[in-house]
Amino acid sequence: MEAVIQSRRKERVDRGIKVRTDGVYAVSSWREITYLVAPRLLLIGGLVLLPLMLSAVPYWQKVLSIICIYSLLAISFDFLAHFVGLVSLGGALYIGIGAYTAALLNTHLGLPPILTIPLATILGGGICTLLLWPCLPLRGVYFAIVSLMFPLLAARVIEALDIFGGTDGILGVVGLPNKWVEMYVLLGAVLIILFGLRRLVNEDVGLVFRGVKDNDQAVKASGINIITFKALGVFIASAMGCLGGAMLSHLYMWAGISQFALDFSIIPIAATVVGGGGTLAGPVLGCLLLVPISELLRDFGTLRIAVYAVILCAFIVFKSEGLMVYGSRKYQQFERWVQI
Amino acid sequence: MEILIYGLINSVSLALMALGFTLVYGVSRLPNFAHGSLYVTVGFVTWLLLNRLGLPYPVAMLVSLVLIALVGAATYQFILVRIRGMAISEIIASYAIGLAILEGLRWGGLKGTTLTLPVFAQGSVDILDVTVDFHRLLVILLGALLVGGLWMFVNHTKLGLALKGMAQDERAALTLGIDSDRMAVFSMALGAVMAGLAALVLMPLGNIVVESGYHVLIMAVAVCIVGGLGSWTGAVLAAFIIGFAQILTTAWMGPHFQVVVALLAIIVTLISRPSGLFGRQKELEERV
Amino acid sequence: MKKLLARLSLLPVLAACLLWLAPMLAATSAQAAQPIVLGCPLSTAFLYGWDAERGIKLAVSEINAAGGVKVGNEKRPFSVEVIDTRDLEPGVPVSEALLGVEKLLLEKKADFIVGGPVRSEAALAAMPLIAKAKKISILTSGSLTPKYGDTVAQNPDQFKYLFRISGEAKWMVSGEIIPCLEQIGKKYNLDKMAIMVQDVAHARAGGGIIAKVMADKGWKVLPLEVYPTGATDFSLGLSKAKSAKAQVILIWMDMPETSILLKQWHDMKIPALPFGSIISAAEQPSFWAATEGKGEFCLANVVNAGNAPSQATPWTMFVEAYQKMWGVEPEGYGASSSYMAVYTLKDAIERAGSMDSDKLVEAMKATDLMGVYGRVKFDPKTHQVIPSLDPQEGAVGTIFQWQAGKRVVVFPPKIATGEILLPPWMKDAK
Amino acid sequence: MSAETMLSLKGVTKRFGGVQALTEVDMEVRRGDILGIIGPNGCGKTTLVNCITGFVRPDQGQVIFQGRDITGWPPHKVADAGLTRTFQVMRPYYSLAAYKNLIVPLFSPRARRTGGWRGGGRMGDRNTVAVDILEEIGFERDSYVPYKTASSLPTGYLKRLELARCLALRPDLIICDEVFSGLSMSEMASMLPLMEKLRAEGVTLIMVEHRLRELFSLANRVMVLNFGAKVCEGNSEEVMANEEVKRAYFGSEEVFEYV
Repeated sequence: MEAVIQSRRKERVDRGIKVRTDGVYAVSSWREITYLVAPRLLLIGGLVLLPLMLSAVPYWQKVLSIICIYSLLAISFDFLAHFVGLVSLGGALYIGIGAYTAALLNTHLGLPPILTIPLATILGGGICTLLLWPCLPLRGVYFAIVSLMFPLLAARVIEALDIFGGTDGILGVVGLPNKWVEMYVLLGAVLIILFGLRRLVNEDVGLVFRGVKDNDQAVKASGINIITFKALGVFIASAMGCLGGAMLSHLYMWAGISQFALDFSIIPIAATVVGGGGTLAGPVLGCLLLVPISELLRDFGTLRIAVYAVILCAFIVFKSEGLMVYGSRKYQQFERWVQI
Repeated sequence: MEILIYGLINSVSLALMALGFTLVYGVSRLPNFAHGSLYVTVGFVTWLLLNRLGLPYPVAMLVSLVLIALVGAATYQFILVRIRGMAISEIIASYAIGLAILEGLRWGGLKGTTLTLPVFAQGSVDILDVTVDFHRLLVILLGALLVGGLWMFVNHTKLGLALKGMAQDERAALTLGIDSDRMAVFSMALGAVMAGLAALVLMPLGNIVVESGYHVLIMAVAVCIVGGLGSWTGAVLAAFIIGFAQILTTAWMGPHFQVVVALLAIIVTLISRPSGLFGRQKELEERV
Repeated sequence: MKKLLARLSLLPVLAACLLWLAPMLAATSAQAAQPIVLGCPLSTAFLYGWDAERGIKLAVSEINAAGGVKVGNEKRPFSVEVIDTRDLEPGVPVSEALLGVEKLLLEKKADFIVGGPVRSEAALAAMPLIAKAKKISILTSGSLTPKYGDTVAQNPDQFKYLFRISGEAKWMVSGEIIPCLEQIGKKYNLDKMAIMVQDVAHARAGGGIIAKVMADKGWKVLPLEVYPTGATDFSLGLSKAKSAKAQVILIWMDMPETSILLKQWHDMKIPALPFGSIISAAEQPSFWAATEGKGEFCLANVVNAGNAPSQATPWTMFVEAYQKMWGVEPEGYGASSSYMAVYTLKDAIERAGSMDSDKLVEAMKATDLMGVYGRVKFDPKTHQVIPSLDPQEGAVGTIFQWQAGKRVVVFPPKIATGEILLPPWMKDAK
Repeated sequence: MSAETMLSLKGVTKRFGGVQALTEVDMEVRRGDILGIIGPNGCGKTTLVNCITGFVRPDQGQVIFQGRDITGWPPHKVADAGLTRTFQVMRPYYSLAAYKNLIVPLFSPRARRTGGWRGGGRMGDRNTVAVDILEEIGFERDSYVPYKTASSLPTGYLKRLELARCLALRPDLIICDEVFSGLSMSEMASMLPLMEKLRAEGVTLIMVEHRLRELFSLANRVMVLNFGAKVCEGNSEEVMANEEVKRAYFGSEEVFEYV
């Protein structure tokens, strides 16, 4: 008996609690407060407690620091791509310049890490903005490809001119006192930047950024020079990347041209795509997933990158909107079949 | 004198590398970052067929080209078609596929420097006191043949015109009944075959190494940008410009600036004329 | 609602516990008599990586078969933990390699680090890490930079645990390459040389030193040709050398594209003898097949003997044992040095009678072991193996020439098994 | 050039490749004027607006605004000088709420200097100033309209939003590029008094329009463009009577006498 095909479709409806707590918050019951606060608390609590949970296995604490550095880069990529409209594939440029500035400040001027890291962040951000300044008027794919080329060029130039220790890099960078400092400085930076950016995006400045992304002609017509705002956006993003770079050079007491490597450009973008673009917290989740996976696969030897690439491809193709977006949708809505 | 000859060889090889990439981007606006890995795969598969199965050289070449066409079509059909339109995801997905293929080859036995393809013709000949081996002359010949063949195919066959129509304006082509997805699959397959042909012609000069995959990708991207994304004539011309520029820097400034030249070419072109020499994107966007 | 909230909030927690669980799995393998763990951070996808790995595994299998290492009174076997550091791959950050080293130290609880990160940049970067963990490390493959020994000499107490058993550039140039060049010069009265190096610090430095020294010895030396990593066209440099009538082409490149260079050299019939001071592509037995015989007459320097079949010392059954176990002759120069490193460790542990690092450092300093490529003794200041031309005195390097498909050792004279030949088209040109 | 001339164009020409968009256009606008610019489709009206506001650089000729030569200035400097424009194809920020759309212009250096339409932009919270401006051009304050996202607003409100964006900069001159097109009769009815109010406030207006009846009721001077050249200028009656204008608009029957 041929099944009768009832016409029905899946319908997505907002949860009751979401409607009550949406827009103008009418927060009246503890349940609603927990509903709103739970995901954020979970993220902060999870991140803060993670180092303690991992104290049993010190190696994974070092992996945690690398995760934080990658998430700094991922947030900066996501901020630039989703809120300022500039797709920059040049994460490695920020890491490289940040690492070199910190290492040079430390070895030549003998400044302690407490000074070199903030200095390298600001200085590195400035240098990256100056380097990318001529490419700001570019749009879309063109800016992406130029920014992909910059780190490769920087590495080749340092190698060809044999400056900053050439291919051997700079040795003798002072390390950080102990591993707890390393981790909590990085974790703190990630959290502060994450919620700072969330705030910034809704401030007036953030609206201008979103305006530049939505429709830069309209912003031009309202008397604002979009190049300066794009530069400001690039400065904020590259400063975050340089912070990551500076921390990396102090973590490993070394800075060299391989910090301009392609991996620093590709993995943050992959984390953003996996985690969910535009949500700022998504890329952090993406890094939390991708970097440990690549560490776990380390025992596979040469097959490691192949499997890693396949996982990445699967995420992009099947969950192209990203985990965070999928998660929040599931968190806020439920689906049911409806008879037509 | 040798600058002219080696410049020509270098330019033709760059054009060969870039043609496949331009074809795919021109037709379906899809930056195929897996181009380099297709190039290496063809070399490796041909080597396997030749040495393990003992097939004669031309048969091995043909089989590997057919195989790579299938691989190219399959990557589009099953993977890239689902994320058409999202620029970043396309780049990352195609790069991830390329990475998976390359590292898979490395795991599958393509290690070290032991593999190479036999040269088409042995020996060398002196032209005006510059010794050039036959195979390099063949490279120029085959390169010209390929570019000419592609031009003929695109301008004088029904399928080619459909591809060209898709390149100019996808929506208009759709209204005329050209199925864009089928065309894109075909263009990916053709692009893969182009990469394969480039591999078969250029590989015998050196050996089959995984790193050449990344090198080919960077060169292809460089040539396509300078020539204007999506325009074939632009890509060929840009290949010559970068080819000769590289040889000139090797002759005068010293070889280690060679790669720097290619990267600088990209950045300078993009800043001065973002659409490249023949590209059309920029003019359209500027008009308010 | 409650159920959903719980189930859903699992998502971010999943990532956290994934992290937490993983190490548990890795560290549960319990063993019988506590083995001594040798951590080997190597770039296993490259020649210098897998040949060192094979050398180490060969040595460990031999020692364990012979009952293991006598620590005090207890016999303990060796166990090998290899990590792929991918540090020879372009585009891979060195932090990847350092992460690998730390995985060995922290998770796999390695007692010794053998082989060391292969690229000189990564080896230097790993020094502070290994020193902080107070573990003895013997560098055996890949990096030749003299900076390694100098850094150990500069701050002996911090880096006292770091040793290197393979040769370093300074001696290789002054002690082996220059004398060999002079020998060729005298034999066939050649005095004009072109130099082609890879755009890497140790290659440029080595090339520069050789150019200066040979110029002082009356040779006419053409300016240095520096090629970027991955260059695939050398025709211009070769034709320049030909027009300048150079008789020897010194090649210092450790990238696979060197076989292209030799193919072009053969096709263009350049009347000059290719002398590979560092030419990793030509060290392998499979080089002959890769260049279809066009690589004949190319000289290649293998930092320590024993890699090419030679009668350097009575301990030559290494070549046969390697061939029996891996089915191919020893390839890169990392094979014999890694093999020796394991034996040196065994000897030091037995002499020190304990696993304590500081005692072991003293024992290592006093090592005097007759090895595969001559006598293994460490320089007390730089912890570098003491090189020499005579196998009885110290570690001997080897320069061999490809003749008719075979690698024939031609230098140093004490262990030479053949004469240096010139390519046929060079005789008439002279 | 009397002091109260707000804007004057001298011999402005622009060519896009083969297409001759504008040839030798001269124009003069006095303070407090409403100048209408009319012409058939594709006669270069929008190109003229683009040349004035710096979105496109004229090949020859000069654009002088309040005595300063602003030819070739970038659009944001032109807007900063007080010459604002609305877009023929509306360009709101679709993802932002209506009143948030005004935060961007209120953030510009000019708005900070002049304090926005009614002042208070400097010190006051920009959101209230934005809602005030919206209320003034017809968004009901207490309804939820100003708080809806721009993507969900009907065309009439979007057109007003464009106008509000210009007002936020306290402009001296506004160029309205086809503000009336696409509006229903009721929306038209509420827009006309708005324009009157602006003129009363001392803002000069240039209206590029197709709906001639409403334009003639507003504008005191009208200029006609055809194939990039200025056909004639004068008040609405003279323009209506002009033969050239009729031919340009309604076409003409060429009567051929057969000889």
